[in-house]
Amino acid sequence: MEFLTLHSPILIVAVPLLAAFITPLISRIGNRFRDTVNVSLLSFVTFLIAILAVDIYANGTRVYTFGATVPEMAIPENYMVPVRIMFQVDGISIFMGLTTTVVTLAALIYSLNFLKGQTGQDRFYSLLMLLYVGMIGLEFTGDMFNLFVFLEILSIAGAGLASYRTNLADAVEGGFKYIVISAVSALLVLFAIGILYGQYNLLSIAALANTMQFNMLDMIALAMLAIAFFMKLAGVPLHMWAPDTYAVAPAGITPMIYTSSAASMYALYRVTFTLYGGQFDTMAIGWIVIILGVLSMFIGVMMAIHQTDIKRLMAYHAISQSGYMLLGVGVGLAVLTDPAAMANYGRDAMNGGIFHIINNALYKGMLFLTAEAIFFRIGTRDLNRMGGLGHNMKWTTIFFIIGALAISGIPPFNGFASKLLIYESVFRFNPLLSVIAMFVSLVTLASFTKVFYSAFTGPEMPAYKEVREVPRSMLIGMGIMAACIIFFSIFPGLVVDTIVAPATEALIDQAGYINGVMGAVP
Amino acid sequence: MSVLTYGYAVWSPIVWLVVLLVTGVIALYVRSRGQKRYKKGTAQTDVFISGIQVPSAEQRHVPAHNIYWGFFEALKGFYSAMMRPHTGIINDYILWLVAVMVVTVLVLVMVI
Amino acid sequence: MLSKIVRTISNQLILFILVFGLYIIMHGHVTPGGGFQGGAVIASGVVMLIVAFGSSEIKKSLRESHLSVVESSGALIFIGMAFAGMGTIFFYNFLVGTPVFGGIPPTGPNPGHVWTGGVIPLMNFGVGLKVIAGLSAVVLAMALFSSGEEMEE
Amino acid sequence: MMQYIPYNIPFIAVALLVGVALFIIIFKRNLIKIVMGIAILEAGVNLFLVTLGYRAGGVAPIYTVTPEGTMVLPVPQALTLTSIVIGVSVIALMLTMVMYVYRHMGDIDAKKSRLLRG
Repeated sequence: MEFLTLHSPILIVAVPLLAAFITPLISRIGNRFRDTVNVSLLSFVTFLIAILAVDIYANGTRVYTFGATVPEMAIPENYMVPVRIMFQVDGISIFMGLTTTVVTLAALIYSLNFLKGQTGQDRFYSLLMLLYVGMIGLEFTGDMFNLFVFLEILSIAGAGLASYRTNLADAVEGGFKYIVISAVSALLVLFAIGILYGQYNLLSIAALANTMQFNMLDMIALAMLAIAFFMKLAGVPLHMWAPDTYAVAPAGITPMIYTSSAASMYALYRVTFTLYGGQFDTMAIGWIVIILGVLSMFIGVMMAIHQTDIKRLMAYHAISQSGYMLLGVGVGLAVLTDPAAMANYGRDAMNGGIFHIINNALYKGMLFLTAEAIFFRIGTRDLNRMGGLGHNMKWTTIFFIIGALAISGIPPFNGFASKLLIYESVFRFNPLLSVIAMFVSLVTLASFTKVFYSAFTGPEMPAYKEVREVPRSMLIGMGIMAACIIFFSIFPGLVVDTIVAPATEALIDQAGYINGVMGAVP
Repeated sequence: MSVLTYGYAVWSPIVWLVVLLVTGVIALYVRSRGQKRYKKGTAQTDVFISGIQVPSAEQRHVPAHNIYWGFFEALKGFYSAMMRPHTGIINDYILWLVAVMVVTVLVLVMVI
Repeated sequence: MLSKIVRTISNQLILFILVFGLYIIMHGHVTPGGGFQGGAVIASGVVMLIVAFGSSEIKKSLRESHLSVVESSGALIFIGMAFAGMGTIFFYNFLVGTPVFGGIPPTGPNPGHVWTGGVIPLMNFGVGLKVIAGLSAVVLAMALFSSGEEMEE
Repeated sequence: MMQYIPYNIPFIAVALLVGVALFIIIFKRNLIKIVMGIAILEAGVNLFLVTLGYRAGGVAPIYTVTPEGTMVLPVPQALTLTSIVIGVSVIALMLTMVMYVYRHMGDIDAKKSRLLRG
């Protein structure tokens, strides 16, 4: 147990990597065996991440250095700066890790039945595990270059998975768009890392933050990093790829690609708060984030209500919900250097924004899964051709209702809890923003009413009389997410106090992050 | 535990659910006082549209693109303006990326 | 398929390319090179064979399922080495000081010492296997694709 | 002033490469050309990284076998290698996708081969 706790940061990344590589070998024994191994390995990883979370909430930031004799020894003897590759896991990292793991577990279980009879299943599971590795690595890593490497891993795996159904023309197109924008934004990230490295000869985030001077070149690097991650998280006006890719990705992968966007959002926060935190006019950067967030919210939802493709509609909602997160955390960023405002509403706004990440990953993920369940049974994503599916797909309908109510911020679901936190605290920062946020929530409800009406209600269509409920593993996948949503809905106070507040604290506390690594310097 | 406190207010889902339950019980009670003339499986449950022939299931269901028709008609200008940048061409996506990045660099350099 | 001259020469050359690629892989820890570079050299040899003999001919001897196994085992060697250091820490170089690749390299100008590097040569070997199989599969799949055939599953 | 120009030639090359690459990616509609543009962009970024590690008169950074004197920085070279390896796989994946696009749509023009828009 002690061994597991000590090595959990790396085992969380290494075990899925192992699973990804043994999948092509063990699938020769049998598909059933491969599925069992994959699910049990991922369950083991879930167990590990729970151990790590408990440890971090009790003892604070964990540093794990590769190749050293002791994991905590980030800086070798006789050195002034960290030179080894390392993982640094703090409150926000583990928060994102929990989100990622829950979504991946649900997606993997959902895919088991979904993939029956398709070719190339081994590669699907390999890439799914690699996508998970990319996301977790991006969230755990403590140096800039590995940030780039894991970003590329998740991009390649995500693009490969998005165009998994190569027999469909639009799937290939969506995957191609995803890989092109990923490649360009990752190269921007690499360029920015080069700029930072050229100035400070450092790659570790903590050491860079410690020596950051914030001159002209640093500002250019900040703009590059921020916009590259902004593209990956699909915020308006760089959101156009998201509907294309989300709509065509196979089931289970859409929630994961969405979660990888959330991981990019984590990287954006990490860069603005930890790498550059407190050294610049946070009001200006905060307002940029707020404006982009409000634009994402508004344009995302207005485009969403217009769509007739069910997954494109949900993809635009994903963009609009990202806006809430940017708005909440942007308000926190704007008042970062003002302790009174921070205590008054800044912290609540950030709590809301961060709480919204996990809520949204859950209910948006579940909505994508229900959309894909419909596609699995009737073979179309076009809302115009749907109708009366609630007669035969009862569980899917129930899950859809839970997700739709949660995303629209209807009490008592978790979406309401996080949105209320955002409205309340943003109102004290600037009332207009809060009004826009409420309007967006209203339009969200309207567009999900449209989906619900045209897909599930109405008379039973003759064409869909034979449609049955989806297989059990798909229901279990959706059920995991629904159970998490209901848990989060009933105990919002518990969730905010135990996992969201430490995440906010970790973002605000730049000195704590630096000391986690640089504390060893005499 | 289930209570979320912040700023001005308190949000407790348990209290909300209890209130919902109480309201639901009252509503059910009121409903149960009503007349009970509804019989399943008789002609009572058939669709009736002023005596005209009932259309088939497909024609009774309003397709998605007709929902909120008035809303889209009123915002026609907005939507045609919105559709123009959503070209679906990969080059334009990168153009937006570069443009936004240049603007951000300019803003950062000017403001700070 | 190209002319007989090309086929004969590439038949002879592939041996040297293989030897050179393996040399680069196995000396990655003392000279410039390593798993990826050596693997790319060998994969370019495969490209030469594809050009000379045509993709449908090569498909008979290079099976996708075999390449997939080789690729996975290369990756497993790499990550297995990392896991083997787990007694101390992940990626710990546990072979230093042991008879297997455990020598300490001498300092000063010297031609290099192969028997050094700990787990690094072994990891290079794993990476090399993976790159050989991966890149060969990529180029073969592309060649087959452009001639209208499919790779067998 | 003049004596600094030789040292900056690589950076000028980087700027040119990145500019050309962005021009290609933005204005060329052929999907293969877009992939080529990304390859050029990658080359530019890699050149930038390697140049950062260059020290005038430096030797290869092999610790045990070099004579005394300045070494070039090894870290950017390691970064560049990693980036090249990643680049190969990205380009291979992109080309495969372009091939599939051509198979489905019969065209590799970004404007004519699109299905998803709006």
